[in-house]
Parts: sequence; C-alpha cells; structure tokens
Amino acid sequence: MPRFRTRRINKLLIANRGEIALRIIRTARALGLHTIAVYSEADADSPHLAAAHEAHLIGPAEARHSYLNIQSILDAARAAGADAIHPGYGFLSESPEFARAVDQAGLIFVGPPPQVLAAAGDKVGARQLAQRAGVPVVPGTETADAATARSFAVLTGYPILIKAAAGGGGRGMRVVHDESALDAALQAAGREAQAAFSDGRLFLEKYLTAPRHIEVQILGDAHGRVIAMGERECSLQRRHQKIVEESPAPAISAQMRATIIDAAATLAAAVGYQNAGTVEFLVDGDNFYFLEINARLQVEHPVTELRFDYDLVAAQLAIAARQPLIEPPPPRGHAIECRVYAEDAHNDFRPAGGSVLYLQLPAGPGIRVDTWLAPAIEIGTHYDGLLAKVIAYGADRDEARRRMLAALDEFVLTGVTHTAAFLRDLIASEGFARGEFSTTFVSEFLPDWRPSDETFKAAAILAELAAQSGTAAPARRWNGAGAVSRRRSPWEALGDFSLWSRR
Amino acid sequence: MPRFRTRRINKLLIANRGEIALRIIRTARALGLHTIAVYSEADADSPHLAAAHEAHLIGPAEARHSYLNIQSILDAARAAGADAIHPGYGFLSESPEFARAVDQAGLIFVGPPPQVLAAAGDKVGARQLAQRAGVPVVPGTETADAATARSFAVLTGYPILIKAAAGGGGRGMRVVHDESALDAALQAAGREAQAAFSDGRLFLEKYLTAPRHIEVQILGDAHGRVIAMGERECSLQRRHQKIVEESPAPAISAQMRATIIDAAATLAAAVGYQNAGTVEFLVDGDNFYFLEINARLQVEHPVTELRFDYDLVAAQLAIAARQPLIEPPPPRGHAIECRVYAEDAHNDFRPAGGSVLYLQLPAGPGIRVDTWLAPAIEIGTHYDGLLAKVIAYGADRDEARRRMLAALDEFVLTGVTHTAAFLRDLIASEGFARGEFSTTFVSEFLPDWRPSDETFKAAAILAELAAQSGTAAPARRWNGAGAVSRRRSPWEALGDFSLWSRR
Amino acid sequence: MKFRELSSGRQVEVQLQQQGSTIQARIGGAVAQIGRQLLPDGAMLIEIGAVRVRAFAARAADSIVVSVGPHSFTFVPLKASRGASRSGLANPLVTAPMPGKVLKILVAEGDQVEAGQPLITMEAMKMETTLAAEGAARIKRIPVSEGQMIDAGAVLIELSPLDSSKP
Amino acid sequence: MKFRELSSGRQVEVQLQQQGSTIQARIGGAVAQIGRQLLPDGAMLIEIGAVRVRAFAARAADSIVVSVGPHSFTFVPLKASRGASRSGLANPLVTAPMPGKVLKILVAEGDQVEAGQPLITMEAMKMETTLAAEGAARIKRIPVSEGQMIDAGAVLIELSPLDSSKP
Repeated sequence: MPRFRTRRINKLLIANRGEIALRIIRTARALGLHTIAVYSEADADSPHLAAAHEAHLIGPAEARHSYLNIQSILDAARAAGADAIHPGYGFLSESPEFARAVDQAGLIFVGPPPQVLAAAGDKVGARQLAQRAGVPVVPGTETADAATARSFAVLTGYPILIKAAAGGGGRGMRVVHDESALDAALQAAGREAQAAFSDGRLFLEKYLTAPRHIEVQILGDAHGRVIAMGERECSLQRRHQKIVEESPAPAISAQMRATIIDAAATLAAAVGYQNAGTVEFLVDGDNFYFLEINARLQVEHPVTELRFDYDLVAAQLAIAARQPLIEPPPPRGHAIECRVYAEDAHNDFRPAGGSVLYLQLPAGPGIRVDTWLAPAIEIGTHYDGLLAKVIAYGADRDEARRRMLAALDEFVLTGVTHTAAFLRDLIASEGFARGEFSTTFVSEFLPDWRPSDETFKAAAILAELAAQSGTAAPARRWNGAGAVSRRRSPWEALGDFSLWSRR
Repeated sequence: MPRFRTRRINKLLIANRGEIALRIIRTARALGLHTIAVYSEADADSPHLAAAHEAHLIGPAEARHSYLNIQSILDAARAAGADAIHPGYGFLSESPEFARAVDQAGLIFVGPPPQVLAAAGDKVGARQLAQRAGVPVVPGTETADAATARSFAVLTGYPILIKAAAGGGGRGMRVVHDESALDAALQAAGREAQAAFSDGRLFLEKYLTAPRHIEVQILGDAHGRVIAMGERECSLQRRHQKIVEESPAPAISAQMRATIIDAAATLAAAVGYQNAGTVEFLVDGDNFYFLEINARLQVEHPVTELRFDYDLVAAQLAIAARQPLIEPPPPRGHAIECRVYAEDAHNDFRPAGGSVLYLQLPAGPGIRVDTWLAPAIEIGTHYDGLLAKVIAYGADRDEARRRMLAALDEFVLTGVTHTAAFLRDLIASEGFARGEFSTTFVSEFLPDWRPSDETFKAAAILAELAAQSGTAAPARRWNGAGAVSRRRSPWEALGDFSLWSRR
Repeated sequence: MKFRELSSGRQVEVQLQQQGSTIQARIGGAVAQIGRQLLPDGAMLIEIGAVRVRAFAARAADSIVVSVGPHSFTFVPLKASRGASRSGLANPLVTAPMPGKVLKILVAEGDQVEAGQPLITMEAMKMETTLAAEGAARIKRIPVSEGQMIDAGAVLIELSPLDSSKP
Repeated sequence: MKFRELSSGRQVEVQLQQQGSTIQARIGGAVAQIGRQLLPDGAMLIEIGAVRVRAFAARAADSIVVSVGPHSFTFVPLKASRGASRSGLANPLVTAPMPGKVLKILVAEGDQVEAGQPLITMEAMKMETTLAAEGAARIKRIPVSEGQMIDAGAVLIELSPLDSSKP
C-alpha cells in the first residue's frame, strides 16, 4: 500500500513567525533540512528570516493577507521548491482547508490530515465524539442562540461559559455571571469568533468556577499507532490563555493522572489521530471532563520535550514523512514554562508594543529560552504578543521552580512593557510553591500584585537620570564602524562614576 | 560525632572568574544563597560581578596577587560575612594550602579536604596509590633529572612525555621525540611548571602515540560514601588541553566502560575522596592506564550534568554542608561540549584578545551555553582564554552532534579571534561522526583546516565595505539616551539597501 | 521632575541631589540613596536595599522606559501645574492604550458619565477592550468614529469636569 | 584596497564595483556578487553560494575585524607598494602576537637567519611561544630585552633583506 511508504522531506517551509518559527527552523537545520521562512511586511526585520536558509515575502501586515493567506504561502512554497510545510501553532495550523490545499499542491503538510483537523476543530462534534467514547464532558449545549442560552442557564444556573465552535486560544470566550449580561456577551463573543475564525458559531458550557486545566500530549503516526506521552498542568491563565505550564501536574493523584492519559489515548485513537496534538481536560475535585482536542503543536510543548528528552518537532517531521513513531523513554524530572508577553499586567494584560532597547536573556543549567527577541527589533501589535518562553527543567519540581525564579530575575527587557516581573512573583508565591491552584489563581493573585515600593522608586530615580541626560552622545559600543570607543550611556553624562561595588 | 552533623551555608564566596564563576553563581542563587563575587582590577567590568549579590576587589590583574592570593580572598570573605568558598576550577581550586586556610578561618571549603587535595595533587604519589590499588599506570619515572630522563628514554624508547608533578591543564607538559630535544624540553617544562604551580618538579611517562583520553566523574560525601557517575571522552585536545568532550564515550566496549568506572570508584575510595572530582585514564586498544585525579569540578562537568540530570555544583554545596550524597538517576541521552577559546586556530592556537563588538550566542532545544561573553566586554589575555562552552544534548549521539553543528553555525562573535569555526568543522568531520578518534585527531585535522575560499572572499569584501564606511555615524540602537533612531551601520553609509531576500 | 507611571498610574516627583558613586535623590518627600555601577553594555547595576539589580533606562518618543530587573516601567513627564489637575479631573483625555480599531462608541458628546462607565470599545489583536471613565465627567468631544483605525496614544474622547456648564 | 589577513597570512585585493541590493566586488581578478540584507542589530545577512550567513565587520585600532558566521578574520590594510615587498621580505618586522613577556632572545643584531629559525621566545598566559623567521634575513635591530613586558603588536625584531650589506 503506497500509504505506508515513507516520503522524503528536503526543503521545509515554515508558515509562521516569532518564537515558534525559530524553534522549528532550529530542529529542521539540525536535521539537515533546507529551511524556508515566510514573512509579512511588518516582519521584514524579524529574526526568523535571518535564521532560515531563505525567506519570502507573503503579504502585508494584516494576517489574513499574509500568514492566513493560503495562496500566498503556496506561491512561496512553489517559488522556493519546498516539499513540506510546517504550520507552527495558530494561524493556519488547524485549518483543514490549508492542509487540503497543501496536499493538493503535491506538498507534505506537517500536521494531522484534513479530516482529523476538521473533526478536532468542530468543538461540538468533538464533544459528541468524547461522549460516544465514554469520556465525560462538561454539561453544555450544541448551539447558543439567545433562547437556548437562556433555557440552559435556567437549567444549570449561572455562571455559564460561551465558547466558539471553531475556537481556540480564548477567542470568542465569555463567562456570563447573570442574565443581564447574557445578550451582550453572546454578541461580543460572536463578533470575536467571526473575526478570529471566520466562523461565528457558539456553544455553551456550565462554567466550573475553580477547575484545573490539564492536558495530554498525543502523537499518532501514519501506520495507525497512537500514544499519549504525559500530561501538562496549564491552570495558570489570564484571559483564558495559559501563561504558566508544567509537567508533571503537581497535586493530582496517580490514579487521576493514569485515567486522563488513558482517556486522551482513547480519544486520539477514536479520531484516527496523526501527528502531534493535545487533548485538554478540566479536573474538578475527583471529576474530569474532556474539553477539546488541539490538533497542532502546542505553545507549551517544550515542557514535554524536556521531561521525555524527545524533540516533538523532529517527531512531527518524521511522522509527516510516514516514518513509524519512535517510542519516547520514560519521563524524568520536572519542567515549568513561563510565557513572557508584551502586555501590561497592571491593566488587564493589555497588549503593548515598542522597540527592544536593552535585552538580557536568562541562561544557565536547566534553562531553555524559546524567543524571537533580539537587540533592536520592533515589537508590533499586529500579532500575538508572545515574546519569550522561559523554560526551567530540574530533577524535581522544587529545583525547576527555583531555577525558574533565578532565570526570571535575569530577564531584562527595556522598551516594551512585559510580564516577566509578574510571572516572577507568581512563581514565587506560596500557592504556586505548594502546587495548589486552579484556573482562578491568576485573577486572585493579580489585584494585590505590584512592584515593591523600593523598585518603583528606583525606577523613578532612573527615569529622572535619563531625563537629565539631555543630548548625551549615543553609546558607541555597537556601532560597527570606526574605532571602538569607551561606552557612553545616559548615566555617564551625569558626571564622575566610581565603582559602587569596590568596597 | 560532630563530623557527621550538617553545616549550613548561607553566603557563598566564589573565588574565581569567567564562565565558571557565573555558572556557580546561578546554581547558588537558585538555591537561595547570597553570592559574593571577587575580581581583579582587570575584571572590573566582568559579567560575574553583576551576576552576584555583591562583589569585592581582591587585587591587580596578575593572578598571583588576586585570584591566587589566599589572604586577599579570605579578607574579602571576612568583609562580606561569607560562610563558604567555592574555588571553581584552576586558580586555587586544588591548593591544599588554600583549603586549609579556609578551614582555619572557620569557613567551609567547597571541595575536597586538604589531605585529599594533597594526595591527588602529588601526581607521582597518585601513581603509586593507583599501583597499590591494582590499577594500571603508564610506565614512567618518579623524578626527571637529566640522567634519569636519559636512561628512562633508553629503556622505553622515544617519544617520552615530561609532566609536572603538581600539574594540570597541560602546563609544564612536553612530548620529546628524540634525545636532541630533551634538555631544552626539560628546562622549558620546569619553567612553565614553576610559573604555573610554584613547583618545578617533573616526572616522565612513556608517550602513548594515539590513546584515547577518558575520564570518570566521582563524588564522595562526608559520610564515607563514594560513587562514580559515568565517563567522559576527552581525546580531542590541542596543546594537551581538551577542546571537545562528550558522554558517553563512543566506540569503547561496555566491558571497558565498566572496568574504567570501577577503577575510578576504587581509587576514589582508596583516597577517601570527598566532594566532586575526576579520575583520568588513557585507553590504548584493550589496555587502560590511570593518569591522574583532578580534585575539583572539571571544565567539562556539564556533559555529565545533562546525561544524569544532576547539578554537580548543587551536589558540591550539599556535600560541603555534610549532607549525604543523593544518588543520581541512571544516565540518559548523549551530551557533547565544545570549548570556544580566544585563540587563533591557524597559528598553533595562539591566545587572542579584544573587545566584543558583536555577539550572537546559540540557543534552541538541547543547547546550553556556559559563557561570560556579553556585549561590549573586553577580553584580555591575563587569564585562560576560555570564552564559552557550547553544550549540546540529544536523545542519542547523532542528535547531539547535529544540534551542536547547528548551534556552532549560530555562534557569531566579532572583535576577538576565536575557535568556533574550527570546532564546527571538527564536529562536522567524518572522523568525529564515526566517533573513531584519539588524542592525535586534532593535530591531524588541523593542518588541512581553513575556511572555504568563498568565506574568505566574503570576509574580504566585508572588510572593504567597513574600510569605506569612513566616518559613518555610529549605530544608535543601543544608546540608551534620546529617542530611538533607525539603525546606522557601516553598511548603510554605502547607499540604498533593498532587501535581498525579497524575491 | 514630576512623572506619571503609565501602568500603575502612580505619580512621583524626583529631584537628584548629588552625582557621585551613589545617587542621592529626593523622592516623595524623603531622601533615597542608590548605589550604582555602570556596565559595559550601557546598563547599570543598582542597589536596592541589600539587593543588586540590573537596570536600564532610555527615552522613547514621549516617555522614559525603565527596567529594574524583570520589572518594566513607562514614565511620562508631567508639567508642574496643569489645567486638568485644577479641575479635579485626573486626565481629561481618554487615549488609545494600543493601536487598533474603534469598535463602538458608547457615549455621545455632552453626555454626563459616572466613574467606571464604559465609554468606548476598541479592538486590537482580535480582542475587544472597553475603556471606562476614571471619574465623573462630561463628554466634551469625540474626535474618532466607529470603524476608524487608530494609533497608540490617539485621543479617543475629551472629557470636561462636571462643574463646567459648557458641554 | 589591499589587505593581509592576519591568521592565514593571505593577501587579497578588493574593489567594490557597485552599491545596491547586491554587493559587486572585484576580488583576486574575478568579479564576485554577494546578496545582502541589513539586520536591526547592525549585522548583515550575506549569501555565499546558496547559503545565508550572518556577518559583521568593524574597524579596530589598526585592522578590520570581520565575522562570517562562526569564522573570525582580522584584515590589515596594506599600502599599494612597500619598501619591504621590494626587497622580497614579506614582513620586515617581527611583532608580538599577544601581550606578554619576552623570555629569551635567541639571535643577536647582525645575525643572518634561515627560514624557520627560532628568533625569540615569549610567554603569555603561562605558555611559551617561539617566533621564527618567515624567510632568510639579517637581524637589523632588537628593540626589546629579556624579561620585558610587551603589548600585542609591539615590534620585537626588525629584519633586513639578505642582499643588504649593512647589519
């Protein structure tokens, strides 16, 4: 049967941007593949271009004309002679149309086949599938017109959750706490869903007030083999988007862990899953509920990679080439990921933009940083604001947590408002150290969070120093032209410096 | 017995500089310790100062007045209220006098006790110890006056190897291929040994022409427990100093591996080893010979850390606090380290210095970079020229090797002549890929090594571009003062740029 | 100089008192000292209590951006006295916190609004954000319209104090 | 311009022919083209054959330092014609490759030396390095003495061609 012959991938186009494009390029280069980047006009200076062997412009800043533009991406693939396309996450990664178009263009789509994407992408259908497979789901509806919503709410009681049928990443999601807010929420969610997925359909679920969000990594090959490889705890969220993930999940019983991993494998087999994906669950006390299947590489995949010593992107490429799945070794140690966003934690995580004026990234034993940050680049607000994933690995949770704290202390980025300090304090909190938290933890922690008074005052003093620096000559260290002169910085304009630390 | 009570370490002084000072500080910070850096006048801008909680000047550039100055370091420890001192590697790390002085000052020395340091440091005595323990040693002498040398050479035949009795790191080591060179080599080696160790004593060994250099990590606690945790292959050397290390050692039999690890554990137990150390062996066909015990943390310790998921610095601190040894898990995967030196591979690895004018460090899955490189710092030639250790970890040797290649391709450092390109080509060589090499491999590979003609010509063209850039305004990105302007670089002065990659 | 920190909304007045190896500053009525050391890359090590932190500051378009370790701040210089502060209205301008699109304008010129009342909804990065009144005020002017693309900092609504009789 | 690359000793002459999105250069008698793209951090992507590499160049004191990926080069501009090249002696000056100390001077002024003959031993970073004659020559002058500390680039020995009768 031809379906079981392996295919060769030599030239890989990465239909994405930011940290995930760089991460995929790195594995592809290590595998000896020729890598092809694509970029929008807004990303002409973006580091993922420089990392690839070649780069192709696919359109203007607006995603639907570039990173969501199937034709433009296929044109670039044809021009570059690509034989495979990796979609990353977000953008077209879960689009059955895109997977089908790639296939029809004679190229390999590095992801699940279109019918699996369609099955997973239909959130309502996936709920039905789970029910048939005997996996519990959160009580809910299959549609969400105003009448259905009202009667569902009467039946289960508020709060209820509005979700997009084509959803993902928290878009089109709304919690409704009482009937007065219902209509406005339905309308806003519908608009958001329509804008994000070109599909305004919604459905409803009972809103669990303080569940844990736990998911399972799945992998399936072209030969019918499906495995589930460990869980990730993803309860720390803001705006229904994850900001901290870890593996293994702390404080769930061995039995719950086994049950969930089993359910994920069952569901993956039921949809004939191929390539990498994730099955998400909510855990509420002794109950667990299927949430959805994410038919793509997940943002938080590195925590699984570190625990299992297994390159998931390499596995995706091997599976796409129809090679048989390689069994991962048993897991070891503990990994935590913190997502640093260009957002203002003080103001409902409002998106921020700017230029990278100063950058120091963390490093050290057990620290991995997946990022597209680089000196002097512009951080726009056209796309998702993920700047960097700081991932800490340790022999146990305590070592990973302590390494993460030390790493976030090393994270210095000036020019863009970002969430590193918030994450640092979140990780330092007693609740996180105990591992006892639910999806409400971030919103409970947030209101009282603020920098120490000393930190604020020091910052104000530095602002005054910078304000007084006037027309100080620019730093000449990084000039790349002429002789290297001594550093000049705003501080220096203020007079004589002696080393404070020479005691 | 008071000896078995644990001691508490709160404030740790790191009596070292460069990458190892940063690496120790990172683990110490993650453990919640207060860290104290020391520095010479030449290192006033060195990154290890900024990484610690406080920093103390200990003397002028010359090491014997600063990093080798026991009194100055103890003064700093007293001023800072340190309760422990980690010596790193090199400098005072293997000095019994220093360990004794630290002890007498009422502080904890993070390393073996003085008597173990003395036993390991006496290379001739260590050979005798090995012989008594039934571990084979390379045929040799215990002294090296001219008469002894001549008669030893007559007996075993040339080449013979001159070594420093107090030696380490290739200092005071000379290969002598015929009698005419013997006297000059003995004198030069004696001078070098005297300068490096204040001890000019030498001894002789039969020179094995193409052995493998394989070493074993050992750990011993204050309660008499000693373990050997895996081997490292360190045959790739220039000037008798390692430049590439890996674990596990490729192409040795399981039996040889077990025999060597066993011999290391036996020797460690025989000297009553405490803290972290290394037992070095030469392997020649089916024979193996004890070489020496390095009673310190080794430069190449990260390859063991990655395979065993075990923080050796944390273990050193725990052992120094008299806690019982924690058993490492079984090893997993494969790790390779490449040492990037400020040296000119084209000219016998001559030391180089300069300023860091441009820097891009590698990153990505499985990549760890231990370095003190940072934008704009000065690289002097006062101390050892190690700039960075690029460490690649993978599920197997092939993945680690391919990740290393991709990582070295990402390594860009302008302003200091360095060895990254040489290492890249060494790792890419067929001999390395096969894992079949001995200590002669680097010197066999070196003569034919040079950049491709295309690379040389491209560099020359860029030199011409930079020469023509004249008085171009400096780059203003990193100025930290005034509004952020568009980049200016030498290239830009040359006229209109359009994106080459926009096809 | 007097600053407003944009994220927290905190106002602070700083006067540097002396330049030397230690920064002396009068801040919030007290005198603070910060040890400092210049680093080769243009950053600075500062000492806050017993802790040493890497810090950097630079002037951006209308503000000064400052990092103190992982913390990021944006300070906007304030004039010593301002019309708005006289009227008791903290900020008479509602500005766009990020670039995006005006989705819905929820008030009309002349309306009287309460503290917390939603004024305008904008969309950025496919998310909706609703801006609300910081205090009671009257809507003076709305210089944008629904559907309009706007830059960060663009004035969306001008407010006037309630005691002003003119709309 | 004509350069000597210090590590390899290779000499090369480069003339830029045109500025545009591609660098055109006349180098070693042939015309080479390099695609190029400026990066925000001041580096440049260049295209060598089908491979794209990150590169950077900067002028240091007397030389131009260049990185092409992990490769590092140091180019010293050469005058078009030079006294030394007339005499057939590639380099009439033996200079210190690194800072250090003069250990032993193995020749005397006026000595005639062979190619490869050791001239002077210096110590840097606790290692001895012996510098040898690149070709046959006569020792003209030795401006340093044993035990002297020297900077990188310091002239250690001046040579004169053999056909010169004056020492």
